[in-house]
Amino acid sequence: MNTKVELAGIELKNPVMTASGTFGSGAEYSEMIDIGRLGAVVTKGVANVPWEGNPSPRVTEVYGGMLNAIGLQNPGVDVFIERDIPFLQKFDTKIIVNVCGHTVEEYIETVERLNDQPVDMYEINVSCPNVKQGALAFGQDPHVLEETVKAVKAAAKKPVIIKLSPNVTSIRDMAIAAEAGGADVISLINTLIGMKIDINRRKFVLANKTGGFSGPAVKPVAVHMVYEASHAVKIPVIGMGGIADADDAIEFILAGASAVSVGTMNFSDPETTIKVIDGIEAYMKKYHVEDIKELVGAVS
Amino acid sequence: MNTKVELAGIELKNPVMTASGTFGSGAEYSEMIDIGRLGAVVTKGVANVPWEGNPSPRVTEVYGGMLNAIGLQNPGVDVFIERDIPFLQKFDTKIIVNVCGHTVEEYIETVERLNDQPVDMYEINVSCPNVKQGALAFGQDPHVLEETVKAVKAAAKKPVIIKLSPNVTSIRDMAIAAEAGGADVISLINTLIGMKIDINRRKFVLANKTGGFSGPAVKPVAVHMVYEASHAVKIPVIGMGGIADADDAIEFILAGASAVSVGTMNFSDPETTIKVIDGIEAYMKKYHVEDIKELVGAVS
Amino acid sequence: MKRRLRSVITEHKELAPHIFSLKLKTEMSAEAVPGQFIGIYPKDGARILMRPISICDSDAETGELRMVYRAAGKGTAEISGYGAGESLDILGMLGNGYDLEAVKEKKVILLGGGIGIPPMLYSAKRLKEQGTEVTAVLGYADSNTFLKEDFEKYCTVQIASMEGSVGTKGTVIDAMNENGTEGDVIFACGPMPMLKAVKSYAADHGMQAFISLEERMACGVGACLGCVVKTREVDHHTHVKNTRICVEGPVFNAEDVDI
Amino acid sequence: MKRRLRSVITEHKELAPHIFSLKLKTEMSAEAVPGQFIGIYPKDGARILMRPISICDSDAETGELRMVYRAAGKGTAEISGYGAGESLDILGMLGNGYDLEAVKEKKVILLGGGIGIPPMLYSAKRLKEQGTEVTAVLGYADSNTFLKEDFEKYCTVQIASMEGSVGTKGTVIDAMNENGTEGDVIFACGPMPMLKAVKSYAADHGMQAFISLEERMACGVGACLGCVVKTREVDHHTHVKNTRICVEGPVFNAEDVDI
Ligand SMILES: Cc1cc2nc3c(=O)[nH]c(=O)nc-3n(C[C@H](O)[C@H](O)[C@H](O)COP(=O)(O)OP(=O)(O)OC[C@H]3O[C@@H](n4cnc5c(N)ncnc54)[C@H](O)[C@@H]3O)c2cc1C
Ligand SMILES: Cc1cc2nc3c(=O)[nH]c(=O)nc-3n(C[C@H](O)[C@H](O)[C@H](O)COP(=O)(O)OP(=O)(O)OC[C@H]3O[C@@H](n4cnc5c(N)ncnc54)[C@H](O)[C@@H]3O)c2cc1C
Ligand SMILES: Cc1cc2nc3c(=O)[nH]c(=O)nc-3n(C[C@H](O)[C@H](O)[C@H](O)COP(=O)(O)O)c2cc1C
Ligand SMILES: Cc1cc2nc3c(=O)[nH]c(=O)nc-3n(C[C@H](O)[C@H](O)[C@H](O)COP(=O)(O)O)c2cc1C
Ligand code: FES
Ligand code: FES
Repeated sequence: MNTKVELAGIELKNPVMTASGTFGSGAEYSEMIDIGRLGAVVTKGVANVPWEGNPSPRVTEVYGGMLNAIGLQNPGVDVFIERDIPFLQKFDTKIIVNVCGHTVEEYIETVERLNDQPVDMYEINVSCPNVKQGALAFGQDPHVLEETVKAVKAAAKKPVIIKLSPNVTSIRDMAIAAEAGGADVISLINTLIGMKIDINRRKFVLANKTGGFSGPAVKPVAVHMVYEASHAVKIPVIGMGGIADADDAIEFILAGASAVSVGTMNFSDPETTIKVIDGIEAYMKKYHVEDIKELVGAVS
Repeated sequence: MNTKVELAGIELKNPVMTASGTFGSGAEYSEMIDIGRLGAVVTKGVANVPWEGNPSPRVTEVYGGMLNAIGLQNPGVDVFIERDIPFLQKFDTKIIVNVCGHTVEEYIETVERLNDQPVDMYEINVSCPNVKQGALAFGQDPHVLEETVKAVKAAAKKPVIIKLSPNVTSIRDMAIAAEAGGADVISLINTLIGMKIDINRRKFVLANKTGGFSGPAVKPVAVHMVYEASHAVKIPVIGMGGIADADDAIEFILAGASAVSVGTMNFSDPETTIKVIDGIEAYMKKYHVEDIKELVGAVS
Repeated sequence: MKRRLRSVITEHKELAPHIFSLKLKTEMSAEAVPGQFIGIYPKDGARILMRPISICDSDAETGELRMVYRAAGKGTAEISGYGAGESLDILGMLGNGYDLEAVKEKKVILLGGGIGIPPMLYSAKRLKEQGTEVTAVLGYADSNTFLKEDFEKYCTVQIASMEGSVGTKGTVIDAMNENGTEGDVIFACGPMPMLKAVKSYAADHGMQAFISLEERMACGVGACLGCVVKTREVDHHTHVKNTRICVEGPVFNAEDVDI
Repeated sequence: MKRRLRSVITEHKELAPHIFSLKLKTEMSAEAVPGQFIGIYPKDGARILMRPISICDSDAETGELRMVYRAAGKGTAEISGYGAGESLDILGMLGNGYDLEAVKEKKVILLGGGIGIPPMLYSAKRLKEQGTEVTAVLGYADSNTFLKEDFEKYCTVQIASMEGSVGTKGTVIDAMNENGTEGDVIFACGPMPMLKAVKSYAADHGMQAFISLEERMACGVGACLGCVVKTREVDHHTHVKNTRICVEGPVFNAEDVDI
C-alpha cells in the first residue's frame, strides 16, 4: 500500500500535513504527537520582520468552528531560521514555510532569506483576512494574484504553493491565475470572513471586529472549492477546511486534493493528524486501494 | 415596547419572518404554529410557469447545517395566485412573494402577474446557486445586478427586496449595485455553495453535485455580510443565515438588519420563529429597550 | 396535527448487530397508522435534521410507539446511545400510511426486506385486527431473523435470506416464487432494487403493490420539497411530475411512481 | 507532558447558583501546580474548543483534580449537566502556575474575586504545607460565600462582599484597607478591574503582585497565539511585546504585563 504523494518533486510519506497557524512551528505539539509521522509540517506564517499582530481578544468559538484574528503575529524570519528550522530538522518530515507579507517586496525578502535554508517548500499566504494593509487583496483579484505569483516565483529557489482565499466570486479564476503565474501547487481554503457579536455587551467579540472562520462548519464550502480548483488547473491541490477525521480527509482527496491539511481540529484533539493518517490507511485497506493516488479526484 | 418595523412603507408587527423555501407557502406549518404572529411570510420562490426542479437526492445534512439543491421547483405563479395567496390572506401577517426566473423577462412576467394581487412585497431571488441557467450570475456581477434590478423595479407595483448571494468577493459592491438599481430593501444571505461526497460510494451525495449551504454553521459569514451590506447602503436590510434562536436574531439586528428571517431551523424546530419573537421581546424587556429600532446596527 | 414533542424512552435494546428496538412514550401513539413514520431529532448540535424512522408498532393503551432501526450513520448511532428514562424529541405523525380499509376483504402479502421489515409489523397487527388474510414474506441478510416471532403472532411468515442459512436462499421474490405465495395486494418496504422487483412482479401477476419509499428529508412535512420522487402523472400539489414522499407518501401505489 | 486525556467525574455539585464544584479522576492530578489550569472539552459537536478552568485543588492520593467554575455560557452549562461516573476529556496541565518556592519565607496575601476565588484555594493549601504565612482575602458578590470553609482550613480568611451583607462592604482592596492586611507578596485572581486595582495597590505599597490573567483561548498550548497579553518588554518567545497567557501565564508578575 502506497501513501506517498509527490508535490512539485517533493515526496511526502503521506498526504497529511498541518495547516499554517494551527501548529506553531511544531514545538508545542511535539510533546503530544510524533511529528515524524506527518507528511509535512506547515509553519505559522513568517514575515521579513517581527509582526505584533492584532489586539486581544483574537479568537472565539462559533457554532462548529472558530474565528481568529491573530493578525499574523510572528517573530520574523531571522528568529525562524535560528530557532524553528533547526527544531523541525530533527524530525523525519518535510518543512513547508508559510510566508506572509504586506507587499510583494516583503514576500520576496522573506523568500530570499529562506532560499539557502534546509526547508522544502514555501506556502505563500496571499489570502489572510486579518491584515489591514491589503494582503487579502492579493488573493481576491486574479490579475494581481498572477503578478504576485510571478514575482515570488522569480525569487524562490524552492517550489511555491499559493494559498487561496475562499472569499471570492470565482475560485476557478483564482486557481487559474495562480497556475498562470507559475505556482507549483495551490492550497485552499484559507479562512472565510466571519463576525460574532456579543449581544449582551453589544460589542464585537474580536477586537478586530472580523475574524477568519475555520473548523468543521466550513467543510462543505471547502470541499466544493477544492473540487472546482482542482478541475480548473493541472498543478496539484492541497485541500483543507474543517478536517476532523480520516473521512473528512478522504472527502477532500476524492474531490481532487493530492494532500490535505488539518487546522483548527488540532486544538480540539492534538492527535487529529495521527488519527487521520491511520484512518486513511484503514480506508485504503478496507477498499483495497493500492496507491493513494487512485483516490485523488475519484468522485463521480 | 415597540417591535414594529417598517420596510419600504410596509409595516410589520415584528421583524421576524420566514426564509424563502423553508416554509412552503405557509400551509404546512400552519397546523404547527400561529402564522398570524409572524412579521411576514416569505414564500417559496415562484416563477412564471411550473418548474420541476432537480433530481433527487436534493437535500443532505452537513455539520451544523444542510445542503439543498431543490432547483426552485414550484407550481408556477397561476397556481400560487389561486391557491397560496388566498390561504395566506387568512392570517394577520404580511405576504412577501419570492420570485425566481432564468431571465429578466421571466422575473418581469411573474411580477406583472402578481401586481394586482393582495401581496405586500416581492423578494427577487437573484442568487439561487442551484439553477444551471445562470440565475446566480445575476447575483454575482454588480453591473448585471443593477440592470436586473432596474428592469424589475420598472415592472413592479409593490416594493422590491433584492436577495443577495454570499458567493461573491465583495458583498458591498453587490449591495451598492442593488441600491443603485432602485431596490427598496436588500436581504441576505442566500445559501453558500457547498458540496458533500459519500466516501464509501465515492459519489456526490446530491444529484446536483453542489447544493446551497444553510443553517447555524453559516451564521458568522452571514452576520459579517449583513454588517458590511448595511453599512454600504441606506435602504433597509433583512438578515438571515443560521438563525436558531432570539440571540442569533438579535446578533443580526445589532449588525445592521432591520428584520430577520428564519430558514433551515424551521425544520429542526417548527416553533423557532415564535420562540425568536418571544425571545426578542424578553431581551428588550431585560435591557429596557423601548423600540426595536434602537437595536438596529447598535454594535460598537 | 403534526408537531414536535418531547417523548420518553421506555425501552431501548439491540435486536441484532446495529439493529435497535426503541419504545417511546408519547401521545402520538394514539394517532399512528401503519406505514407512517416519525422524525427523531439527534441532540448533538452538529446534527440539525430529524431522522425519519417508520412506526414498527403502536400501543395506544400504554401510549408507546415502537421503532426498529439500523444504526446506519452518525445520527442513528447517537440515538442508539440513549437509554430508558432519557428523552427524545420527535416530529410526527408523518406521512400517509397504508390504506387498510381498502384491502379489508383482500389477501394481503407483506414484503419486508432488511430494515424494511419492521414497518410491516404494525400493518400485520392491524390487518389481523380487521380480519384480513395476511402472509408476511421477510427477507434477511443472514440467520439473524429479528422480529420473526413478532410477525408470527399475526400472520403466516415466510423467510428468505441472502446467505441461504434460513428459509429460501435469495430475496423475498425468490421466496414467493418458491412458496407460491398467493395474494391480491402487496405492501412492500425495503431497498430500492427490491421495490423495483416488486413493482414488476406485481405488474406481471396482475396484483396491486403499495410500496414505501425512502428519500433524504429536511422538513418531513412537505414544506421544503427536498424528498420528491418522480411520478407518472402531474401531482395535484406540486403541479409537476413529482411528489413529496413525506406527505403524499411514503406509501405509493407502485404504478404511480417512477422508480 | 501535555496531553488530551479522558477523565471520570467522581463528584459534581452546585455550590451556589450557577457555581459548580467538579472532581475528576485523572493521572494529571499528580502534576498540578497551583495557578495552572486544564481545558475541559464540551461534547456537543457545536462546540469544538476546550474551556479553560483553573485547578482549585488536587489530591495526588485519590488521583482527583477539583475545579470550581461558573456556568457562564453554553459550554460550561453543558459541562454542568454531566454527573458522577460520566467522562470528560481534558487537556492539561496547562500554564505556569505560581512559584511557591520563591515566596516560602514571605508573608503571602491571596486575593480572590468572584470566580477568581477557587484557584486560590490550592495555593493556600500548598503554601500552608510549606509553612508559608498566608492570609486570604475573598471578594464575593453577596452572602453566598462558597469555599470559605475550605480556605479556613489553611489560612486566615477575610471577606468582602459587594452587597455588604458579609464582611467588608466593597472589594478585596476595601477589605485589605479596612483590615490593614499585611504581607510581602500578593497572589491575585479575579475580574480585570480588580487585577488593575491590585497592580496599583501593590505598586503603591511596594509589594510584589502575581496576577492570574484570562483571555479567550483556542489551543491552550502556545501554538495559535490566540491568547496574548501586551508586555512591557519584548517577549523571549514571540520576539514582540506580547506574551502567551496559556504558556508563559496565566500567572504574571503584574509589573511585566500591560493590563
Ligand atoms: C420514510 C422513511 C422511513 C424510514 N424508516 C426507517 C426505519 O424504520 N428503520 C431504519 O433503520 N431506517 C429507516 N429509514 C432510514 C433512516 O432514516 C436512515 O437510515 C437515517 O436517517 C440515517 O441517519 P444517520 O444519521 O444514521 O446517517 P447519516 O449518514 O449521518 O445521515 C446524514 C443525513 O442523511 C439522511 N439519510 C441517510 N440515510 C438515509 C436514508 N436511507 N433515508 C433517508 N435519509 C437518510 C439522514 O436523515 C441525515 O439527514 C427511513 C427513511 C425514511 C425516509
Ligand atoms: C486560564 C483561565 C482559567 C480560568 N479558570 C476558571 C475557573 O476556574 N472557573 C471559572 O468559572 N472560569 C474560569 N475561566 C473562565 C472560563 O474559561 C470561561 O467562563 C468559560 O470558557 C466560558 O465558556 P462557556 O462555554 O460557558 O461560554 P461561551 O460564551 O459559550 O464560550 C464561547 C467561547 O468563549 C470562551 N470564553 C468565554 N468566556 C471566557 C473567559 N472569561 N475566559 C476565557 N475564555 C472565555 C470559551 O472558552 C469559548 O471558547 C478561566 C479562564 C482562563 C483563560
Ligand atoms: C488560529 C489560526 C491561525 C491561522 N494562521 C494562518 C497563517 O498564519 N497563514 C495561513 O496561511 N493560514 C492561517 N490560518 C488558516 C489555516 O491554515 C487554514 O487554512 C484554515 O484554518 C482552514 O482549515 P481548518 O478549518 O482545518 O482550520 C490560520 C487558522 C487559524 C485557525
Ligand atoms: C430547502 C431550502 C430551499 C430554499 N429555497 C429558496 C428559494 O426558493 N428562494 C430563495 O430566495 N432562497 C431559498 N433558500 C434560501 C433561504 O431562504 C435562506 O436564504 C438560507 O437558507 C439561509 O438561511 P438559513 O440558514 O436560516 O436557512 C432556500 C433554503 C433552503 C434550506
Ligand atoms: S422533507 Fe421537506 S418536503 Fe419532504
Ligand atoms: S491559546 Fe493558543 S497560544 Fe494560547
